[in-house]
Amino acid sequence: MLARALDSDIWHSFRGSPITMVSAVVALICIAGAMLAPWLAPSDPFDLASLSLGDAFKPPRWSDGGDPAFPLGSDGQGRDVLSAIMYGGRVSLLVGFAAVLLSTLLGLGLGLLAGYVGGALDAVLMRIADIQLTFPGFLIALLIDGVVRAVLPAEVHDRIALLVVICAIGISAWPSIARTVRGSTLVERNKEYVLAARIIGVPAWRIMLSHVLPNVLGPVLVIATLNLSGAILAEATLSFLGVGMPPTQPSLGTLIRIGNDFLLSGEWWITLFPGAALVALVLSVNLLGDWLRDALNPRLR
Amino acid sequence: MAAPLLEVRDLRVEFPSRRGTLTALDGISFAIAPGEVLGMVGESGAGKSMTGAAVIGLLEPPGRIAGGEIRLAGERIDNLPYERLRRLRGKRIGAIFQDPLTTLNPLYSVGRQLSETMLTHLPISPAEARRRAIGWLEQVGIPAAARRIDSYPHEFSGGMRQRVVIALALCAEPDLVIADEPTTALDVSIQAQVIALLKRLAREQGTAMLLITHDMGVIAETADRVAVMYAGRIVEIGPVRDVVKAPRHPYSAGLMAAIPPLAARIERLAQIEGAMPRLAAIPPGCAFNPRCPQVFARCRDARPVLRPAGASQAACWLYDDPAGGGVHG
Amino acid sequence: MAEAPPLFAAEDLARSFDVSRPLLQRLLAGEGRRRLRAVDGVTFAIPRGSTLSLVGESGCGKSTVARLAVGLYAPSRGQVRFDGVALAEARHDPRQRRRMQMIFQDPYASLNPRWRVGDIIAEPLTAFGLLPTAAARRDRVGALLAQVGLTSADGEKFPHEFSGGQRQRISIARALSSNPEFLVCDEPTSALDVSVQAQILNLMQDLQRSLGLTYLFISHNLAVVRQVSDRIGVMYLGRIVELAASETLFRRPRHPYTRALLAAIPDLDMTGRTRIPVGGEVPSPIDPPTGCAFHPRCPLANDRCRAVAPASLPPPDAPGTLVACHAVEEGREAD
Amino acid sequence: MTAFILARLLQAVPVVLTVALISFLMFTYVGDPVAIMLGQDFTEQQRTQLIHELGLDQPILMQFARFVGNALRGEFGLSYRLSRPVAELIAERAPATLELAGCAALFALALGLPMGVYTGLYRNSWLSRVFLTFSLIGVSLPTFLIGILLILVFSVWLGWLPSFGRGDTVQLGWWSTGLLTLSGLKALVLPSITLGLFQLTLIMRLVRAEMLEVLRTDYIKFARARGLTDRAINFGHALKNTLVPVITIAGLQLGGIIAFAIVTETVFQWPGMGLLFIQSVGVADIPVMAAYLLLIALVFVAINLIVDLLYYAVDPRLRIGRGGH
Repeated sequence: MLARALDSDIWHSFRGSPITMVSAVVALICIAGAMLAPWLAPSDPFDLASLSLGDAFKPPRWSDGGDPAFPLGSDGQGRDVLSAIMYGGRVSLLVGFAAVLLSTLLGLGLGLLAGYVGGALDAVLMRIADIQLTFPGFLIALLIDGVVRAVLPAEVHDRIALLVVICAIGISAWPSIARTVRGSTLVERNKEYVLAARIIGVPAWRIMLSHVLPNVLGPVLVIATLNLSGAILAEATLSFLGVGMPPTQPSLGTLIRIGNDFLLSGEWWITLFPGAALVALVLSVNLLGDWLRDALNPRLR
Repeated sequence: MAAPLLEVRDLRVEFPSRRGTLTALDGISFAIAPGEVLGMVGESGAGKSMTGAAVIGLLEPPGRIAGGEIRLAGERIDNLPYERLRRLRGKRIGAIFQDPLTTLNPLYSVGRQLSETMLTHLPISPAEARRRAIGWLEQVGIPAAARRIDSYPHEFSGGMRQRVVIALALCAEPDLVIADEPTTALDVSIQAQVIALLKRLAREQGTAMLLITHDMGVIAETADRVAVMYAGRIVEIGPVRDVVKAPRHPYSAGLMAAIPPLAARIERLAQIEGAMPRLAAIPPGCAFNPRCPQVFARCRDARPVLRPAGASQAACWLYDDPAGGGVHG
Repeated sequence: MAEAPPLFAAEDLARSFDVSRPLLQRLLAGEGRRRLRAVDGVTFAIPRGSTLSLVGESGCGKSTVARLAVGLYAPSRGQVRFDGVALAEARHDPRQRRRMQMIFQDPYASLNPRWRVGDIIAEPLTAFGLLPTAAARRDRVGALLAQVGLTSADGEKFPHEFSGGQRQRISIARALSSNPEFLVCDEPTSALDVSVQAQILNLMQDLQRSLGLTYLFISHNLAVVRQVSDRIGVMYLGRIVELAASETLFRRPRHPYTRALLAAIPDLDMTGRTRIPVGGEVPSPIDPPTGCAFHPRCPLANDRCRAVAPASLPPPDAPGTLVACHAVEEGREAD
Repeated sequence: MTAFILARLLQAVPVVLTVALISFLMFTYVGDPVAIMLGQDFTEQQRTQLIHELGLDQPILMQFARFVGNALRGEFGLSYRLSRPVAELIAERAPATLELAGCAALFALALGLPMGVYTGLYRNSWLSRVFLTFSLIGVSLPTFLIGILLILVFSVWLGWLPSFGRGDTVQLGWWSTGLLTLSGLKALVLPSITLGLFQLTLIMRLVRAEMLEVLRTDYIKFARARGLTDRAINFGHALKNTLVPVITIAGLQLGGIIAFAIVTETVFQWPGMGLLFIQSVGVADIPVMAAYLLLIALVFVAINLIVDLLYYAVDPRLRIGRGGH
């Protein structure tokens, strides 16, 4: 099994692209750093007892006045920026993965149904998708977040902010996946192997699951990878605008927003390092997604 | 034979790939006299379309000519600089492609596409080009040509579009036309019309033609000589009557016998066992040896080259001895 | 002794498709619904163990008939009878459904690329619950593979590891796995090269003989049809214009379209011959000509042909043949 | 032609109506407008009267009809937060956003299109690789981070350009423009680049992908076989066919600029509609949100219509009813 995987075209294309390998390493470092934050981070930024205002605004350790205890400097409350980034990355990644999972499941399910069943169901679903696609996804997410904010009291909202953001981003991204899945489903359902299954009377749900689904998964995988970076960015944007993750549960976007207030006064590290982490993460995921798209679609190159 | 218009000698086309360099065409040699129609048949993947693409200098990268030479009226054209090769295309070598639905640009009227081709190659005014464009549409049998000249490709049926494509290939009056499966996408009755048209125009203009098709019937009716391709090589080349009626190479013989005849029902069609090898798995010796009913030791060891066999030439060890017998009958 | 019903019968079968533009555009352009009559009143029967072929050019409706025959489409008019039972009824019963299968044109689209060949061939077995144990199914798949000229080890492979001809063999093995009696073959060799086509045609004939299969064979290639058919129906624009025994049709074609079609085929024996092809093209089935659909291209057309659609009638001198042509009926055909 | 435009307009109706319905539902059911407007102390009578005035006692369909009617006249009620008519607020902020979006769109199109064509035609040149690397960074950098970086470099470190606001504006009737003063123009530079960069990279990648797709088609091969010049093939045949899909998606992307202006306006404290909207979301100021949403929908409908007309001009296949068969 392993030998076969190592001889596959995908693996060869991976080995042949140094940029892809580098981005895989960067992505792995980002993910591992975030996952293992409680064990790896120099300090716990949420442990209020350990914070001291005396440690506030320390620049990175290599510049004048740097403190080795704060490798990337500290923020206005004396929090270690590196630790905050690692913990913030956890939130960003969690939101990203969960939102992509949600939108992919929604898009796959609805796209399959629309494409295979057709008729009125297809018309209704695709009209909804069209209308939603009229607006940028991030605006939809903003709107959902705004409505939830209006319905729920602030303290309740802050408590479930993570869930709200995941749902908002997840729901905002389903139409593009559904459209792709529907398109592929329409192609597959008219292929002769599906007709052969229909002739022997295989029920529609089984044809959808065992015949159509495996054949439409390829492009979905690519879109999901590219959507992961999109979702991380969307969360960061929402949080930057102050409507995503609250400061009590900061993501990278929240950190950038907090740091942005000190930018003009010269404490650039508070906002720039979380920004750099975000870019490294998103860029590596994008590169992996691009590579995956080309590797799965040899026709393109 | 008079001085050939097109002469291809020992042409070799390679495709670099991850698993090594694949040889797609190997030792292709043939010639076409002025005004002659050379048919090129073979199964899909035999390399017949690639031969056409190589002659007109339009091999898809990363494919490249790795050896041999191509001469047009005595002048080498396989190593010409890009710009000189471009001037040759359309002007001296025309091309007709398989699918008339996709070969015309959907956004320009057929008149514009015709005029543009003529203005590129001929020293004429736009008004003259338009006049000639109408003339060409009439020539290829488009009714009400003067009115249809400003129509777009989607307003024509498949058969009519192929007529437009023929007009486009011939409008700069080339000496040679490469017709790559010109009727494969068409229905039988339309195919008959298009073949008749091609034959008439080629005769009237004195244009030579390389007719690439998998349909032996089309070749039989249209070509003067025919080359049979197998796995990137020419296995037999000769006058069309001889190749059809008395094929010399065992592959040609099998191919002719496998074609269901229209004239009578026969109990059982002759069949060649197996399938043509993929490029990466061409056997040593004669490429046909694993499927050949007359295979002997030498076929597996050494590769045969074209040698005289009756009125034709065949690449088969059966004809190594000039006095050797045939396979047919 | 009562005559057994034919295994398969199409009775005045018709199917049209709605090809109207969206409602809004239709209203604005002031046009009505547009219907494409793909099949328009087709009647034929196939006796057990024989092959009936339908030939015609693209758009004549032959593939639609194939899909109507196995119930992939519901007819707009008329019906299909399978072994005397209405198809709609027969399709509800797995024991009846098992008896019909289909072989398709495209060897690349007819096998699910993600499935192993063994699973593809066993799909009908599982769907009909024919063999309960996996071991029994594996044995059956192995036997089927051997029957179509492959080896049982091939069942472990994926479709992309096979050539076009081998895939068509796999397709046939799948169709045979539920022990059907009736096979609809929709252009089964038109995507194949000539030498492989001969292999598949021979295989299909061997199977017909050994298993007593009944074929509905769809093709655009008259030469292929001639080799496999007992009876042949020539279709033009949704109708059968001539239905005759194979030998009769080739020896003495009656309908002007059949003649034109036969004359248009380039043949190895006609080397160097020049001939006058039939003019014109097939009209759009959305807006078919009045009267006989072939009249705009027919050398024998007169006012009656332009006004009245001809009925399928046996010519006086050929009782086994049906021809839908006024000229034949009136004896105006020039031989 | 008229029928075509009419059909497209009619097709937009359901979109606008759906958005209107969402706005209306938000307006009516999210939060309690009555409670918000009445404040702390009120009598039951005041309450009933306000409910009646707002039409909240009428059947839901009537209410919706009234909402649409009001929306058509530009009336969206009062902002909860600022207690001023929403229409007035939006009219005040619209010029700032439109000028910003216009400049950003111009920047994105004027650079993105040629860069896409270049990378499509010369896909192995070093400049193409530079462009592609740049575009990848462009899609991976969040808009707000680009803004922050630009401010850090050009305002904080170099001090060349302002970091926030519109600079001096000139009033032309109700339209306040920053295009006529030097400080206004200087203030536009960073926000326009910030807003346009993402769209630029998207347009470039899109044009490149379409160009590669078109260059693979049979009609381009046939054009080569006819011996046409590279110029005629690349810019006559390939580019024109590339335009068809590019117009559609570029149109939608440019529409997205208006929405993405929210982020840019927040970074640069740009006094536009986006900033107004985000401030409203923070405190759930539903009337402003509803009005903004409808406005965006209308902008998209307008852009779609323009896209369709361009499409119609480029692609003869859409011009049905022309010529015979």
